[in-house]
Amino acid sequence: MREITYRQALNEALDEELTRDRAVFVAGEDVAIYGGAYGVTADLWKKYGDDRVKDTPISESAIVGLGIGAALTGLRPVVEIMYIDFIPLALEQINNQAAKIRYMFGGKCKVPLTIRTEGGAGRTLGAHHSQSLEAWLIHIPGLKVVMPATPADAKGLLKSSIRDDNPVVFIEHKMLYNTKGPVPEEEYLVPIGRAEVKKPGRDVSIITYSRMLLFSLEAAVSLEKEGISAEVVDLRTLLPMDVESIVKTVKKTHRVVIVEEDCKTGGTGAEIGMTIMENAFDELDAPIKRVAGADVPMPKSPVLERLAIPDPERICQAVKEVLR
Amino acid sequence: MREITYRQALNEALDEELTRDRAVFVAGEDVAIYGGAYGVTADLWKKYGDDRVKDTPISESAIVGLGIGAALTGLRPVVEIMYIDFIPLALEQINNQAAKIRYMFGGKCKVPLTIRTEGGAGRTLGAHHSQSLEAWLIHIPGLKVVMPATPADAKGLLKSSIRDDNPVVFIEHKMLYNTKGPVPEEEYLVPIGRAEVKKPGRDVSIITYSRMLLFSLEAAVSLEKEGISAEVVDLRTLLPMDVESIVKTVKKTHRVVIVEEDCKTGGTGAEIGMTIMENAFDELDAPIKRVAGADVPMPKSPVLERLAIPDPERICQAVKEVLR
Amino acid sequence: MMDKTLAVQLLKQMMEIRQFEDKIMELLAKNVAEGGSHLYAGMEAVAVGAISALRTDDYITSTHRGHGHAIAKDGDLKALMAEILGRKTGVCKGKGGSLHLADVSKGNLGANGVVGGSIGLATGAGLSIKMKKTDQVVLCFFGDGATNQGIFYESLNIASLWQLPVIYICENNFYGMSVSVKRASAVQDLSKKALAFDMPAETVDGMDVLAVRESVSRRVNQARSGQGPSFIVANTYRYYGHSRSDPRVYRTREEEKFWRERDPIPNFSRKMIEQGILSQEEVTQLEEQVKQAIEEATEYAIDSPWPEPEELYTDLYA
Amino acid sequence: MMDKTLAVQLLKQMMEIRQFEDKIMELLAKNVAEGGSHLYAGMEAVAVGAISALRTDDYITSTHRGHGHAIAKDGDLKALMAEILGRKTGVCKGKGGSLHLADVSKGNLGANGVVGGSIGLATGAGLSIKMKKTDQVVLCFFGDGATNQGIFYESLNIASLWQLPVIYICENNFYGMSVSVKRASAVQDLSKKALAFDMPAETVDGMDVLAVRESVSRRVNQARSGQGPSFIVANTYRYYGHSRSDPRVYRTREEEKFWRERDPIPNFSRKMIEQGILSQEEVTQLEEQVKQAIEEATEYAIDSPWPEPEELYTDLYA
Ligand SMILES: Cc1ncc(C[n+]2csc(CCOP(=O)(O)OP(=O)(O)O)c2C)c(N)n1
Ligand SMILES: Cc1ncc(C[n+]2csc(CCOP(=O)(O)OP(=O)(O)O)c2C)c(N)n1
Ligand SMILES: [Mg+2]
Ligand SMILES: [Mg+2]
Repeated sequence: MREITYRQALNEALDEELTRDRAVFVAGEDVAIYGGAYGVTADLWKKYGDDRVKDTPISESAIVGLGIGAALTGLRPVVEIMYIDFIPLALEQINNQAAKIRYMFGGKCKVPLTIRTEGGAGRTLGAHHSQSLEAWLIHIPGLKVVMPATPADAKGLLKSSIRDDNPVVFIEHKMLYNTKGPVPEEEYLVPIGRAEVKKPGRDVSIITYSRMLLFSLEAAVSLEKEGISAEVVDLRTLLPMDVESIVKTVKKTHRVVIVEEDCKTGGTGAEIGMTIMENAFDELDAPIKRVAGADVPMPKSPVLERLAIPDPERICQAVKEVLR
Repeated sequence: MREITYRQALNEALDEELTRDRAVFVAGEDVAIYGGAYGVTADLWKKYGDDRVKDTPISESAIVGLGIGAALTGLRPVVEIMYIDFIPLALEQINNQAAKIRYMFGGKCKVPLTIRTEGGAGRTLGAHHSQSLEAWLIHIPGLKVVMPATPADAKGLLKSSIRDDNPVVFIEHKMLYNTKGPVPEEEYLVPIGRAEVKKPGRDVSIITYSRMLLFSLEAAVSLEKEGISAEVVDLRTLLPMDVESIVKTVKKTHRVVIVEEDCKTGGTGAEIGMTIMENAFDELDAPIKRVAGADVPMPKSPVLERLAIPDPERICQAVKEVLR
Repeated sequence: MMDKTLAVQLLKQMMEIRQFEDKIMELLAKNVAEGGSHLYAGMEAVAVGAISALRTDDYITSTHRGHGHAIAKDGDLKALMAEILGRKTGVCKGKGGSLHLADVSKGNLGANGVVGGSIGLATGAGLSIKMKKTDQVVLCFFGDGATNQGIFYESLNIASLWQLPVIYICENNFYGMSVSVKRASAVQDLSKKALAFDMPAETVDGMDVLAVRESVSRRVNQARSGQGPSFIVANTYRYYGHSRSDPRVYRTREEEKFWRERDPIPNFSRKMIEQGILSQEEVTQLEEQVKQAIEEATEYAIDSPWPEPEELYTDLYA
Repeated sequence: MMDKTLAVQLLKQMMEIRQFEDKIMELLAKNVAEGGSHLYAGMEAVAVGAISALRTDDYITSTHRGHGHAIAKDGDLKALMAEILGRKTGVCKGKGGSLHLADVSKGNLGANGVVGGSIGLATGAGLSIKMKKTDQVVLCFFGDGATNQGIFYESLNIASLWQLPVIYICENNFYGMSVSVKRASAVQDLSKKALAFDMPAETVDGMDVLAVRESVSRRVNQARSGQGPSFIVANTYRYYGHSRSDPRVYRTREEEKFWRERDPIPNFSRKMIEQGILSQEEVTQLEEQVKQAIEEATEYAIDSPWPEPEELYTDLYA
């Protein structure tokens, strides 16, 4: 199969959906002429014009508001918030409006809105451009939250998100844009809400998502050399969470390490862990471990930034600890 | 000891701190002439004037921004966000600025800001006036998050929050304002970061905070009649969490029910649960149970609203399940 | 001369709103209605005049004070009353309540518990219209207090920049809860806020239903014909306190009296009678008719069942 | 006639900023500096002219493009360079980086990674001054793009309402990243945005350090003497792309040339030489001196140690 980057895969998804459905449009800061801060919307403006690929002012709150209003009246907007760090500017609209409108209005309308954004550390951009804030979003009933790690998942899930009749926050990772992977030429979708075992194993389950999948797979390779067989589960969607897949892997290995990039306290890993607690406690042979981001704002210095997020070595350590 | 309401206790705390320290001031929507939507700032404007008790425009983002700027330059602002549902409007300022500035600036400044707000369901106000969003806030390193349940704790913790050199989000509960309890006449403080056992017990630990403390105590009384001795732990501060007290109660009872009003998925209970998992797994004789808010926007209808949050009966049920 | 059907329609809707609100006040006092309700009494001429300038396929967005807008946008009194009481038969199945009255099928994109919360949505609906090239328009209602919210400015900028068919109507009742415009806004003439976006703006007497209708009609025509958005400030007054417990210490009884004298309903009735368009009898009849309708709606609502427990979890995802 | 000390100070600071930014560009190309940096080259006259109108105890708030402001507000070149390289000796101990240069002790309340993120803080500092009755002022810098953010409007309203001593300076370089003011703002004359708040406003040539200084001085005096806030738009240009990888497709080479010809540094030097205030030799010497200082700062930064691993967890809580 051909290999393309995560960036290209996302770009193809947008391109295909713009072509397929006239109700789809893209709007956000620098998405048109510039092609997106990380190049995801490159060339779409040339192809579809100002009408369907719209540069907006720097007005995050109104950008999401626009998207909701357009979605409520028949379109399928794909709006971009350049960094997840700026999602709080739009969170009132996401939390109070996008996610709640359908329920509050008695199910008599829908909000088919996709909010693309990008998060994570790794480029030493400091505390305002390196956050992982997905934990806030999974705490908002009415939303779906998608966080793909591979080019193939990125494409298939973005297409599913755009076609979904609910508001979806689609979170990319800045360190994944240049990663490559096999992506089918033919049209396909990846369903929202399904985890995938990215590497089967027997001794321990590493449950993770987004960029931390790559570190987890690296760790699994090292562990294999030491005779430890780790199963690596990529959640792909955080809300709704794929409880079935989580329970399945726990029943298989009985030991769990959760790997997440966000700050540990109140992070996504807590919910994953409690999901196991509630659904498979008796299957656990050891306490679950979280390998998570440090509970600090992301420091600029590259030496501190590296320490602030998980790495394969710390994942290996945690695995060994749960195997003890 | 005299008994006063939670509202009065808060009012006294503000009054005393305004008198004690000229650097303290209060600002927010309707806090002056009106005395606060729930009456917490009643009469302070008359006593201290426009200069120290300030009505603001409806500009949540700028209100918090103002507070940060004033705190950074030597004052001790106490700003009010009328409902926690509007906290997202100010979350960029809270998350990116208030909580991170000190760290980003290498520790060379401080932000002694108190943000008072109010949350929770119970008045059938619908989805925009009934939320519990504390889980977002505990995921912000650099903040402290305080959520008192009794009048005495409310007063002592608000005074501590105002004197704290860090940004504190102080979350009141709309259903507690009229509740009464003993409050010392003399000056006292309640330290931030310390849980309190509000009722000792042997068989099971109910870990909770804010209004759910009242329901948990009610449940504990019923359970007592059935011969079940529940220990009820009131966290009081959610960030930093009092791990020691949590571990202590788990070591005592070996069974835990967490009671929280916020939506279950990604809620505060997940972090409490994982804290136990990581610090006292081997002490657990049964899986931890969460009794939490339903994963839906708060419905208006009183019959649905009651179902959407925990009640004493469901707490009793959960306790019996963990004791099985 | 004025069309009689129109006169009846305007007067009837204003009466409906007034009596609806008075009824809610009564139900609140009896604890039949629970929770809060921000009442529209006194401001009827704004919703009725403005929405009368619309086609049925046009959109509105509403506010925390949304009963009036909902009624004027062809709302069913029974379904609205039932919604406010949290009943299964409510327009939102009892899930929304007073703060979230909405009926997207009728072009009411919803009341909003967040001050300023619907201004972005309105702008998005405008974009939708522009992209679909229909000639609908959007009326976006909000209060004077909301003009201090960031999203208000962000939205007006975009609407003006993209020339979207949205009419922004500020219902200036001179207070945001207890805080007067004087204490909340650097400009007292709120129409000046549109200067920041080169958006046409005007101020209208919000107690005069025909004046509102005329002003909005003109702006609607402009928007429909591609001339972009506009900003209208309608000066008006709310008769009740902000909420039930509000002792209204922030305003004087004289000021209230001043505005009571400009009550949009008797004033419009009088005018219609003077002009010979309606007779006193017809007015009295209309009032009776409305009273009847409100009573029926109230009974309907009170007799309606509560939502089933299972409904807690329905209607969340499409 | 112009004071020579002042001329030297202004020219020297502008040179420092320019050379500092050129050096960062070089270090980025060599991957000695990691991450992004938004460079201030081209815009020197704004920071230098504006901040020269301040006392040392006055405050500024800065932006994502904050090197220039930090240098002009008495920043130490070594500590700033070290910060940008993420070293322990940096002004924020390597924790802030380019986007968060700050030195509260010198009145620099910090650069900000969030567009518009510091406008509220500046307003709060203004409130602080007013409450403490000192006669300090606050200069709040932000870009043209930031004037589309909600908090910009919310803050200006409050500042005008409460008459706070804050001067809001919009550095209008005609683009927010790739989006031109034409494509982002409904008004092209950004000073019009102050009309919404009855705030005095003016536009100044942001390539002319003396013009900026004069305009800001006047506004600072007003603010100091209790006459409240003002809004200044300084028209300027950034010479580099928004970030290193930016191919600048959104603007023409002709446009860039036009602005290069108005380069604030040679223009000011020329003027000073023409007026006999400085000699060509002195200018050349100054340039050399600055070059030396930048080299020293760079060396210092590169030779500086990284933060210790333990520092990850320090400085979080007071
Ligand atoms: C964002 C937000 N802040 C505060 C409130 C609380 N609140 C409800 S109505 C109101 C006053 C609104 O004033 P205005 O916009 O003038 O509308 P009016 O009530 O006068 O019709 C306030 C402060 C809210 N609902 N939303
Ligand atoms: C809230 C927010 N949105 C988007 C960005 C990404 N971003 C960084 S700089 C920039 C352009 C800012 O334009 P302007 O305010 O004109 O300042 P300039 O860069 O031109 O100096 C953008 C969009 C950001 N940092 N913050
Ligand atoms: Mg009002
Ligand atoms: Mg710019």
